[in-house]
Amino acid sequence: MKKTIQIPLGSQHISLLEPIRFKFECENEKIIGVDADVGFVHRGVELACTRSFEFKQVGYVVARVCGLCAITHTLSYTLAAEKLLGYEANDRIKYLRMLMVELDRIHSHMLCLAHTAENAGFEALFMQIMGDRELIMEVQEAISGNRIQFDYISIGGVNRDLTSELSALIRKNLGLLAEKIDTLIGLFDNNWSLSLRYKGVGVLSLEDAYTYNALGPLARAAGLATDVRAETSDFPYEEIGYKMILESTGDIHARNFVRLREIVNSIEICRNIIENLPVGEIQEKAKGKPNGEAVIRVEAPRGELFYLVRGSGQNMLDRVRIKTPTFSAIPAMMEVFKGSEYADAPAILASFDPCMSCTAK
Amino acid sequence: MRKIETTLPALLNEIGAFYLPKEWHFLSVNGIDLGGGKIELQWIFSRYGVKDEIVIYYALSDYETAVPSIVSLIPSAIMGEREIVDMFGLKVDGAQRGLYLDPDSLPHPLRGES
Amino acid sequence: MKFFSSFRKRSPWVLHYNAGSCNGCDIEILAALAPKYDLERFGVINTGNPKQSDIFLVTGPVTYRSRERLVELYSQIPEPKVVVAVGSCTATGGVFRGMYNVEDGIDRYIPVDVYVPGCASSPQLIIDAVARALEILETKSKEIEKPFKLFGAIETIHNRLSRLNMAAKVGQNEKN
Amino acid sequence: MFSSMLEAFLNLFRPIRTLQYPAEEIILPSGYRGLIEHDHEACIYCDKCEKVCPPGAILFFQHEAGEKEYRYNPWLCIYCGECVRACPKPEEALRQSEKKQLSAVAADGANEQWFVWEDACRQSREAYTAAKKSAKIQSKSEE
Amino acid sequence: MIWIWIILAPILGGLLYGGERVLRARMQRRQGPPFLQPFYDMFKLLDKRTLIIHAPHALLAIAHFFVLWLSVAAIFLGWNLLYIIFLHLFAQLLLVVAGYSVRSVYSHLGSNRELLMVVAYEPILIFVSVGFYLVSGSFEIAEILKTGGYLTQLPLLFAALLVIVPIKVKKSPFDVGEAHQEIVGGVEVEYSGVFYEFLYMSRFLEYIFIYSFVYLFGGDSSWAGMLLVAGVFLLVNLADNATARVRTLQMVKIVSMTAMAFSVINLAVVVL
Repeated sequence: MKKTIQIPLGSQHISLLEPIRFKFECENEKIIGVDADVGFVHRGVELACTRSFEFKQVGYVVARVCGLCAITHTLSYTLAAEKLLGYEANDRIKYLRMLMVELDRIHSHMLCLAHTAENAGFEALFMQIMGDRELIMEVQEAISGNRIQFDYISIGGVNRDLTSELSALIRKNLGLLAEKIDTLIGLFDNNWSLSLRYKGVGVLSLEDAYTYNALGPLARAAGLATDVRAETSDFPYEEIGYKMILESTGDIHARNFVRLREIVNSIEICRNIIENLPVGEIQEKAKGKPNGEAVIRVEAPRGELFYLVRGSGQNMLDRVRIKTPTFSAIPAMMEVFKGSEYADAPAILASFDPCMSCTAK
Repeated sequence: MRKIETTLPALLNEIGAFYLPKEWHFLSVNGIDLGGGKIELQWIFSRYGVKDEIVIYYALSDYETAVPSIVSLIPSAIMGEREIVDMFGLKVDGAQRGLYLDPDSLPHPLRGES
Repeated sequence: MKFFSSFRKRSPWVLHYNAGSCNGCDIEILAALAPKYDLERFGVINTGNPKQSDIFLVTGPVTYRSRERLVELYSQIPEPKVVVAVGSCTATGGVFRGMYNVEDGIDRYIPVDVYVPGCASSPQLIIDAVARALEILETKSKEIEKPFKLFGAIETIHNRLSRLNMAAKVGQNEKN
Repeated sequence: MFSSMLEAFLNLFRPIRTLQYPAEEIILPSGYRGLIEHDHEACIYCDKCEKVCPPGAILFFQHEAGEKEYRYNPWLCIYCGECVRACPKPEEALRQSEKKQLSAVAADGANEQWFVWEDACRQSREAYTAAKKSAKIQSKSEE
Repeated sequence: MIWIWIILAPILGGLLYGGERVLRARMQRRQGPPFLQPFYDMFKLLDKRTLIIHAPHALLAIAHFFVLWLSVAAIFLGWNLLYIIFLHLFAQLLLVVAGYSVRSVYSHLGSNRELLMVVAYEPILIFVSVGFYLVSGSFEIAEILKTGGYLTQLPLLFAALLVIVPIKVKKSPFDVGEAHQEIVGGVEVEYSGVFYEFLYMSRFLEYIFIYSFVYLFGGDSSWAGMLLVAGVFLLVNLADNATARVRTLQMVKIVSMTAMAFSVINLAVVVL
């Protein structure tokens, strides 16, 4: 008789937002082997970016690669295109772009925390975090005019300016949010049942993090000091109070904590941006056609986002290569599942904050 | 950004000599169709904790030549290799088709002529 | 019976499937279940189980790989059921219209009752759409509704309906 | 655990956060990116919006007499506002309102009908250019 | 008179369930469903087209519901507590068999977990009835309700009962059998339409079943019983709103370490 059972998870499952299919080879409920199918969301964006859309439209198309980190996709593409056009944005544009990216990071991290709580069977915490998240959604809606797909950044600048009422709203909501995050940190740290579910579960060791090239919060929770915000000079992150957040244990708890503390850091960054916003134009003319090859890395909420854009002086680009954070995190993810309980699988999966629509493009 | 030219047969040795897990972060395998049956393959690395240091190994190939797999050195490269198998219809040892594409979708969408 | 059908709109249970969207609409559906919009006040439960659902919320323009699941899930939902296509890419293909691995909207495969605009649809629009879907649900009969494509023959076993082969695989059913 | 139990108990006496949406309207922030509105009078029919629209939600149908007809699919639109930025007369000919489009039902033909429109618009365009060309050739030969 | 109550039992449980859903929503600061939502769900499920996996599977759900109803009726009629507990056990086993009878992994996992849950709470229920016997001298509910002072003599046993109430009403931290986010409802996963309704309504009966054990601790004073039920109801919902779901084996461990120890100590004290 066969000793193992196969438990599927996905492609449609209540604990999944996106279609991904896992086949867990289990002994009783202990996972001993994993097989994943990540290609459900493949749409063919990379080809369309070079065939159907002109380089000015591509920014709006790549935003639809992923709804959660839409702004970082547009930003990376825009930066790459601007590099090819030989244009550098002024400080105000840079600051406004950074503000949007950090707000996006806050909302994405909060969603991940909520989802992890939901998948650990803690419905009330899910409701609490989702309720608090609306504060940040309000801000984003007020700034960009839409709750999810912001379409805020375009080649040559940003589409909307920050008025004084908006700054007041941001200040108010960030203040409220900062208190809520403090209580959340206490809750995640002290709740008895959460520590049963999170501590020591789904561990990614530092050694594995190096071997499998883990990135983003996943790597930082394991103690691997990598953050594109510290490794790129496209944005002046140091001067607005960016700190690298590191944990060492590499379990779900550590990942949650990296996210929580990054939210705190991002709130501080946003406040600094609002206080020190330079004056200047928000939209400048970037003329010409993209020519050459440019490489851009941006820290998306889930880790490093990589764009390689090549153009040959025409309206259509030659190649747009999108390498998304979850795409690189999948080998590490598969490794972590082995040896854990099936009951923990949804929570572990949510704690990676996988973004399949990013992965499969 | 530093670009280093290499050839497919020498690739494993060069990357093996270059790659240190604790120093270099492997980003991705990338392919660019140059037209005329030629394809440029890139292996992209970045250095941990150093600003703007990206190293790209690149090699020219055609559609038929088998591409060596670097999974033995960098296990996470499997994703990138499977992707170029799907998108360009190349042959890579140990990487199978089917990460994104189904049997009845386009055979190799990112090739120049398709 | 008339008496019972009036309760359909008071207890719509929801199944959510992502057929290749960008996540935007999915997190908005999640936000609609959260305290600020709270779909549960209409009796909505996110069941995650097609056999116990009434409303099929689909997001995404249907990629090649997810179409079989879409059809399978659709045919597993017992009638009466309504399909809500959330977001522009679900309704018409949106920005993905014409891409090679995408099928330009879910109504190529299954009958859609409500098309929700927006990229991404806001919770407000989703609530509107659910309210609209409930009106349609109330008037529906219990007739079997079929997907348009990837659909095997209706079979009966011991005079009962069998849904085993309803969503036949691509190879068996020629793609039209 | 006990602090969150206390919190849950206290929540019973706090006001709820739910918006009563269908009963009460939600106030959208100003500048909400809603429906694209077109003004027939002000438009100069330069086709710029049609060219920049990423999903192709704006089409112009070419009548034989020469005038064009604006067609717009709100269920295809991604509300990015690029058309308004491209418009030479923004706020007059084309503007982004703060209204939300209502959902469509099957009878509205949100998708099916648009395939027909797309074809029709392309054909009308081709027929028009062909007619123009032949007219030109004709006038040339007449000379 | 008592027969009317027995017939009304599912409705009573439904009201309890509806009230709980509203209460839980308020604890999460949202509006929540209408109070009568469970009945709307019931009527809607009657109106759905039914899909059957196979006849015994459907039949077992109905049998589960009616046996459960029988055990609740037995409580109302004041029968022997041990009969009631075993009738209830029988009802649970019918459900477990139903779970194993289909070819769905989630359903099998649900059955596994259901069995482990039975292992966790069944001894406690028996200990509780033994406790009642030691104090009142009888297993008959009618007799038990004639004496009082259970709470002073069996405080730890009451605490043990408190631990297992969340298991029975499927509330976190012990809602492993249902475990919506992991196994999509476990044994319920393959049911639909009318047959799912029987499972849905049996949840109402479980409420009546377990809360009547709580009520028994009130003894001869019905007011004390009512108060206890209300208090436990609130407490269970508070705990539901403050905990995540633990794993199945953790649940068994926790229950055997706390509830089992409590009841053994309490019984030992009473006997000595």
